Amino acid sequence: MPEKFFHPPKSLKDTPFHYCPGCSHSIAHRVLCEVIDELGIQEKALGIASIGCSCFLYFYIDVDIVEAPHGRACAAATGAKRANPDMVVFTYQGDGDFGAIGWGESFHAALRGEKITAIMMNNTLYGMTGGQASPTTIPEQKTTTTPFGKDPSESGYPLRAAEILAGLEGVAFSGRFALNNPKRILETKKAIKKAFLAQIKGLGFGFVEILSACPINWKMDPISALKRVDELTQVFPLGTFKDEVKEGQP
Amino acid sequence: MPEKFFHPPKSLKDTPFHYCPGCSHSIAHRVLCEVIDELGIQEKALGIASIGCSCFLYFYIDVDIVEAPHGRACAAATGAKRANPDMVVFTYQGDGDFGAIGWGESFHAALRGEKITAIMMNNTLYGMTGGQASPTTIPEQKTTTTPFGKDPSESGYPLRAAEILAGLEGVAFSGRFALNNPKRILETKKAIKKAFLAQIKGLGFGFVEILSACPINWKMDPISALKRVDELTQVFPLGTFKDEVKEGQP
Amino acid sequence: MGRREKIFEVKIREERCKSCGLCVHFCPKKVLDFSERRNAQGYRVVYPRFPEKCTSCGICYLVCPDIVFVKEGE
Amino acid sequence: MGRREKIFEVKIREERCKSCGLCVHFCPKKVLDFSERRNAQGYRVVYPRFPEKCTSCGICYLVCPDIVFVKEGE
Amino acid sequence: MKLEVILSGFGGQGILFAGNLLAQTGMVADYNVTYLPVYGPEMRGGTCNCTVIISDKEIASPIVKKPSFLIIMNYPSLVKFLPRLKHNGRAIINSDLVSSESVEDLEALKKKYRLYFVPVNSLAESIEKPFLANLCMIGAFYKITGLFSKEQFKKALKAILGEKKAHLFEPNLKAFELGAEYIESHYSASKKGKCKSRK
Amino acid sequence: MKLEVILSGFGGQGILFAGNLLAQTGMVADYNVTYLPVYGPEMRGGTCNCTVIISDKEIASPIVKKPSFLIIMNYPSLVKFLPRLKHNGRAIINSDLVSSESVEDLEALKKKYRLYFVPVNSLAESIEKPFLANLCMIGAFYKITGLFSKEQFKKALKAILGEKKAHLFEPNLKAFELGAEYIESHYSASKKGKCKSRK
Amino acid sequence: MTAKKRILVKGAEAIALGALKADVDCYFGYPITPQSDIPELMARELPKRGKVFLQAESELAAINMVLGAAATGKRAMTTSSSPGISLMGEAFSYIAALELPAVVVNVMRGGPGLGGIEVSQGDYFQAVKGGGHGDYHLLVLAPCNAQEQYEFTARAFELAEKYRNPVMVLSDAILAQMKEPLELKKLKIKRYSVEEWALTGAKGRPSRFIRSLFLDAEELKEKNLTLQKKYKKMEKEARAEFIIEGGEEVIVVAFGSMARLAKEACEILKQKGYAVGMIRPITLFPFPKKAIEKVLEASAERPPVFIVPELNCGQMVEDVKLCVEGRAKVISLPYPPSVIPFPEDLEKEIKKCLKSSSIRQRA
Amino acid sequence: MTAKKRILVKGAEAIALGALKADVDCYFGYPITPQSDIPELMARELPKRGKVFLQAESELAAINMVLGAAATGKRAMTTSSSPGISLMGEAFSYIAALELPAVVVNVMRGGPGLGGIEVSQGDYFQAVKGGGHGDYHLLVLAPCNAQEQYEFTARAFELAEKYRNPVMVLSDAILAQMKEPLELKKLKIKRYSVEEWALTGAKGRPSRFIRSLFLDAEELKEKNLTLQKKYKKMEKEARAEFIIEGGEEVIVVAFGSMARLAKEACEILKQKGYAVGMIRPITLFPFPKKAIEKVLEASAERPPVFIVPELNCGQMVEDVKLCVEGRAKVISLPYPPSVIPFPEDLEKEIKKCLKSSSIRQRA
Ligand SMILES: Cc1ncc(C[n+]2csc(CCOP(=O)(O)OP(=O)(O)O)c2C)c(N)n1
Ligand SMILES: Cc1ncc(C[n+]2csc(CCOP(=O)(O)OP(=O)(O)O)c2C)c(N)n1
Ligand code: SF4
Ligand code: SF4
Ligand code: SF4
Ligand code: SF4
Ligand code: SF4
Ligand code: SF4
Ligand SMILES: [Mg+2]
Ligand SMILES: [Mg+2]
Repeated sequence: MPEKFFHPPKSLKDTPFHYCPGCSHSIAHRVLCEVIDELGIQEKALGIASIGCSCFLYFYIDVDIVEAPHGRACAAATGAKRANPDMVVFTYQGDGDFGAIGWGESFHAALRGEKITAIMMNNTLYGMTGGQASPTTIPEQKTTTTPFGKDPSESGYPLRAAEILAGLEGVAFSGRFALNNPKRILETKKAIKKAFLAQIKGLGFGFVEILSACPINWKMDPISALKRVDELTQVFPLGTFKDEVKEGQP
Repeated sequence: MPEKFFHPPKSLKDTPFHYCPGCSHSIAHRVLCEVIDELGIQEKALGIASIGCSCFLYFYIDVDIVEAPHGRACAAATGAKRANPDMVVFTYQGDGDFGAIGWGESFHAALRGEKITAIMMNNTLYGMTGGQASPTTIPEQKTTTTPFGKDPSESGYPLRAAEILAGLEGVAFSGRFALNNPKRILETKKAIKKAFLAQIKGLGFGFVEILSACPINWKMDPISALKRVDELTQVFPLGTFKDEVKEGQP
Repeated sequence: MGRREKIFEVKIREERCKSCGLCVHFCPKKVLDFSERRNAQGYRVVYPRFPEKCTSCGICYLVCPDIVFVKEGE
Repeated sequence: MGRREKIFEVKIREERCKSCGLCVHFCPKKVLDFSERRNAQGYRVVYPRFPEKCTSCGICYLVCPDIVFVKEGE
Repeated sequence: MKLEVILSGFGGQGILFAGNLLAQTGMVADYNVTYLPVYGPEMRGGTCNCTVIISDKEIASPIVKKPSFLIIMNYPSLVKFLPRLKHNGRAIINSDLVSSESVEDLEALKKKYRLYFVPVNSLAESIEKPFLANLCMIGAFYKITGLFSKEQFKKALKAILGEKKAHLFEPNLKAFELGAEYIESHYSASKKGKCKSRK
Repeated sequence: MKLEVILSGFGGQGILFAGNLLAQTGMVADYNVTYLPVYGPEMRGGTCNCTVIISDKEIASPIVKKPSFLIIMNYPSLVKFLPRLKHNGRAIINSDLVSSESVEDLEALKKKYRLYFVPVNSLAESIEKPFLANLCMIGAFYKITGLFSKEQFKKALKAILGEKKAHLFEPNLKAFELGAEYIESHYSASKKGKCKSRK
Repeated sequence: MTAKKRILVKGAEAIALGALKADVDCYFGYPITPQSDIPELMARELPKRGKVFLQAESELAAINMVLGAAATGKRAMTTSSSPGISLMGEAFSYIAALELPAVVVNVMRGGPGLGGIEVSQGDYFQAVKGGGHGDYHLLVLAPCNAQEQYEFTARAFELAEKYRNPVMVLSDAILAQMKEPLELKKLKIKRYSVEEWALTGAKGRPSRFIRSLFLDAEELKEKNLTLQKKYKKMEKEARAEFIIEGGEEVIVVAFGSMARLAKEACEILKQKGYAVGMIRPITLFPFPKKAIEKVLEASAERPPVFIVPELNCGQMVEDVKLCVEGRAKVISLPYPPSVIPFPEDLEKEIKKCLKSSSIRQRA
Repeated sequence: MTAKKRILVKGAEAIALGALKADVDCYFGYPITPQSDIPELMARELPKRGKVFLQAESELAAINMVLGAAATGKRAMTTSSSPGISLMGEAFSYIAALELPAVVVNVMRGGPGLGGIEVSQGDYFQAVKGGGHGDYHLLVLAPCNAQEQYEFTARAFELAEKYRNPVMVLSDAILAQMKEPLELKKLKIKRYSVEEWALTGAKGRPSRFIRSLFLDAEELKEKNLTLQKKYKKMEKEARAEFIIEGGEEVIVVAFGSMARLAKEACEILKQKGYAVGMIRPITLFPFPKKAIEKVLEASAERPPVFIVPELNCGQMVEDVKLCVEGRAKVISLPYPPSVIPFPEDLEKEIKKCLKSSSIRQRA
């Protein structure tokens, strides 16, 4: 279908974003809302906001939203979806929220094949709290808690959530995408749509990991941050790792 | 080296086991102690007991042992090992402890490549609390909380811990073994040894998953339980999935 | 100037612009640039420096994190 | 009976036996069986029914969860 | 009326089942009842006991220091609980495992308590259901106390067995009757205490 | 002696740095000091203020309702904090962003307060360091209060810049001096209040 | 006694049956002794009714599943025992802050740490003062038999909806493992409309959100004031059983299992001629202050001694003291887990207290 | 004032420096505002000293890493803020039951739920009554400036070892984010021998184990009695700052940040002729009962009014009331998070209380 340029999605509120200049969160919000519009699910969607830079999700996205404690978005989504199989339930989480403190809940929701959609914004650190390392921090990356650069032999290699989840039977869609150029933005949108369709068609857990620029904590200007996203794909290859969603509309 | 039959390992206390007849826990204990003896690490070992049928680990194994809260053995082991790089730290956990409530801690210890050894006794359910389902419960298995048989489309497919952990860079040894015949007992012992060597040589996380018979909660006599372990290998294939430990003694 | 208006029909919601420069960077026709004007938040806002070059390709809309470029009605 | 004693030199620590039957099941020579005797815990303990057949292969030790079969000293 | 019963024996002797059944019967007979097992996390053997209270008033405490009735299935239980029995309390003792000779100071005890020695294992084995010794105990209890009617017992038994174990009803009843008959023929309890069963 | 200073302005105007530096200087001058930023989780712009207290006694509360000194970098800050200034309190106002004409009731205010209008942006731009307007403020503060000596300020500045930013020492000092000089030449404060700096 | 339709059930099962009676929509839980009978019964019954049973991977997950389901206006619950409840502190604070209705059952066992699986009342403080952070409260109900476990659990859903607040039913190992007759009474459990707030999809109305984050200090203060007002309002739910005739010299205050032991001890004391009464708090938060106040008012001249036996090291006694405010002697009678006193022992202890308290007592 | 070597640091940094001064062996933590400066400083400093800094995947993991390291006799600590602390309740209960020394810092922020990141004292109950299950206690220290945060954190290690018990330093967003001069005093922090119990490998001694599971009821009771005895012994650590000259009509009781605001309010009141004193509890558990007792004894005839301002909805006031036991009026002055009163406002409130309390006050 043709992209509706210059016409912000209906399900996106007109509130100015609180995000830093060049932050990928806001692009992801828009793209997510485009999918919500295209699937026509605004009236039966429930978003689970998580704790991280995107905790104000409800100020921007015009669907019902509840906040979950740090890391527990997938558990809350599980509860909501099980209680309301007809609703479309999604989480929007950071890499720290989804992959560090929340890994137990995220992974087990996927393992059980919960019919929910999870979006993980991977900026390789904890943005909201000021740039500490996260399990996705890459080797040698400097953060406030890896001041000498992350030493993988001390702190481990980065968590590759999309690949791991793709290996689980309960997962119907899993992939890693980015927003650092127009083409990738469009691909990300398609992926999010599939991750929703995985849920809507009752196939299983839908997961989209998005490499996300955090100029402020990377201490870069926004354009350099886009370039760093390219470099990140060395560690975090882009791609669809699992796709059980048949083409076509629900 | 030749097996010392009929001579229980030095590091095994002479206390009678509290386990049910035919339970694999006690064989695993013996084998573990044989490895401790062979590696000569009794005096620098620290065991982390977990919460499950094996919570009385310290009554049987003659090394220093501390009890960790349910699921947190790998975190406690991480703390102990980081504080004492010269000690040999291992956890002994059930599938519920390691893979359900503790998955976050277990996985992240492996991801960080903690130099510890973890043994997970997989009896596909919660033994101590009376036979409830665990993430390793296989499709159609009846437990007290899956009274109609586990429906994977509702409750997900079984967690394959050994394969998942094998995929992490921080893991130096990972495999799945069983104790339901003499040959496998010997293989399990070798695996445990490697998982310790992974630690001792500073290579990374050593993980051994052991398919473990629970006659009482499987509601079977011990011999039938052994046969069921064979069936389980359909879902949980045996094998070494990762081995970065060079042959030979430390 | 009819042509110019036709070509650059997009509204630039200056108050939302954060000077991140993504649109400037990605505009295939190099239509956009920073103006000297600052918005209430102190950011130098983007303006169509060469509006006539605009092909309405939509890329600026696509990449702008802050949804600055919109067409109204339609 | 000298031979028998020699062949089956292993001590059976009856008080630890739980009648699980693994040794009986795995003994390649079918040496072992349950006796009628019960231990303090009420389990029918294992005994060497055909001790002369024993090859000292060690499998009973290997599979017994409760470390019933031991040789002392040595 | 308030009867505090402690049932005690080895694991595997059906103590908890018997206690349950007793409580169920008491309830069917329209008493207030409590049943409190001593439970453990271990799924394994060992000793085992439970407390059943049957009363026509509200039951406050479900635990008792001095029970008025004991059902003793093995020797360790006798040692543990007999000293706690109330003055004039009654006890049924499994004479297959606790012969009256093995009881110290039997004569003195007989002055304080009413003791009933019933060979419940033998009785159960006589109908080739050795695991139903516990039901023989209940039968004896029935005869001794007359707290409930046989009909009430049957109703309770049926409820407890449920559909899945309905086929066990007859053997259970038979064992119950054996126990009752043993008391009838060996002790005169049934003649003293009238059956005070309630609907 | 107790001086409660609120510094306020846009994010990016170096308010927190200036507050920090003031506190550090106060400490070097052997006062008790507290520095309390108003912080947020957002890593982004917006208004910004902090409270610095300098006292020769123990400082209890680190927050003040009525400060005795204001450093005002923009108009919203003036509106927010001037009403809270203590009677006879002093304020340095960035006259580049807040012209004295734009202040309502200036004459009335002047009776209550001592106001110093300093074009700190222009001063800083005069040495091509527009981001050092905050240091001009500190220089003005120094001249007005005489709370510490220039040596003490230098020591504090050095400590705050650390090794990594040592190259910024000279420009910072220059800006400081410009601020001080502006007060010297436009206000007679320095003549009234003797320099009471401490070792 | 009239013949009623009664079934013999474990207290844990009574809890499950109470929840079913209240038409619980979803149960999320994780096994732990001595409460696993609850999830086990739920696993059998809920699917039959087309309702949700899900065993979570942990208590932390379970309580957050409850959060998610509750946000959609569904009746959701979880149950656990002491260590499992400790893992829920953060979520309790969130659920209370989000003002969601939820029902939680704690079948207390011996602590601290892994402790034991026998009876305890060691989590009183955690339940009423708050295991989580910040100023929030659970409404806490303390049943003392199977019937009450059934009824209070059902009622808990109503109260949770009424106040949009998590409600805890505080049971213990004895109450949950003991079997007693249960009358499956018809209960009128009111359903409060959730339409005003529940997140059911923004159909035919603007979208809404539920949050606990208020970076603006004023907003957070307002939030807290709103909550405090609600807790104040809850005070009218305070309830206690009152076994007092007037003129008592001793008032025993006890809840849950201990109340049953105490009741019997009081009976013995009465028979021995002591003027002893009893107050059994049924709500622990709000604490039934008025019950104690009533006694104090009626006996202003000669206030009784309050004796507070608990199956812990002395926790509820603080709330009793806070009510009494020095107007009468309050004596703590702590029974650390897990050795339970027999009523006779308790009776002796109470007498001992009376002597040592050197306050009035009958000859 | 004599010139001392002082550095200007955030309170959070003072905490980290205190821990370094005590030669902390390992730090495990997880970021959360407003305490992330602590792990950040530790990340820079510990590796240089050959000590352990590890960022855990969660607070739950962090506190259990502390448990593991502490079991080997090492000095281990974690720090967090309110919601993160709530996740540690179970482990606190375990560590206390296992009798391991450990240091935990809670930099309180506004709650409940996610709340806000500004100052609060809303976790008082959680800290002193117990966020976890069972009868256990943390020893809780309440510093009120950078110097104390430095010293108390260092001292916490000593106390933790002395009692083999977790010690909590209860800070808050103001104390941690404010900068003040800190004198890096030499501190004598005693190291208690851990040889008797630490799990360092069974070399030259029999192996040992540390557990909290006691299925035998008698054993569990014994364990609890041992712990209770220890908590009793801890009472001698009770400390308070005492700003009292005698004859006060009002005693303000406040801790932490609030104590600083209150101190200034008291100054104002004194200047206005009110006879007002102040008690600042320094240990919150054990609560400094004797300080209050002393005041009451000295003023038995005309007891003062106790006013308890807190940056929460009224928590510590309960402990004050439990000490006062009705012998004097106790007034709660709650300031729900996160709007802080200026000293002047507080002063007015205190005066208001005095009036409404209809107890004596000067003209
Ligand atoms: C229990 C708990 N621990 C820690 C925090 C503090 N915290 C808030 S957001 C966050 C991490 C956010 O990182 P991420 O999930 O990657 O999202 P981002 O901000 O990078 O988008 C943390 C640790 C919290 N609010 N609650
Ligand atoms: C926080 C907490 N939750 C639950 C429990 C109860 N519990 C004890 S052991 C156990 C599960 C044991 O299962 P597993 O780890 O598989 O070991 P197994 O007994 O099967 O060997 C549970 C749920 C507990 N002790 N603590
Ligand atoms: S801190 Fe990073 S992730 Fe957060 S809003 Fe700013 S740029 Fe985005
Ligand atoms: S319950 Fe199962 S795992 Fe536990 S001791 Fe018995 S057989 Fe072993
Ligand atoms: S529509 Fe295309 S050509 Fe026109 S300004 Fe935007 S990006 Fe440039
Ligand atoms: S991309 Fe948007 S926010 Fe960024 S400079 Fe362009 S218009 Fe402004
Ligand atoms: S040693 Fe071998 S042959 Fe002999 S009894 Fe044992 S298993 Fe049988
Ligand atoms: S294997 Fe061991 S425990 Fe089992 S029957 Fe044989 S001797 Fe007994
Ligand atoms: Mg992130
Ligand atoms: Mg298991």
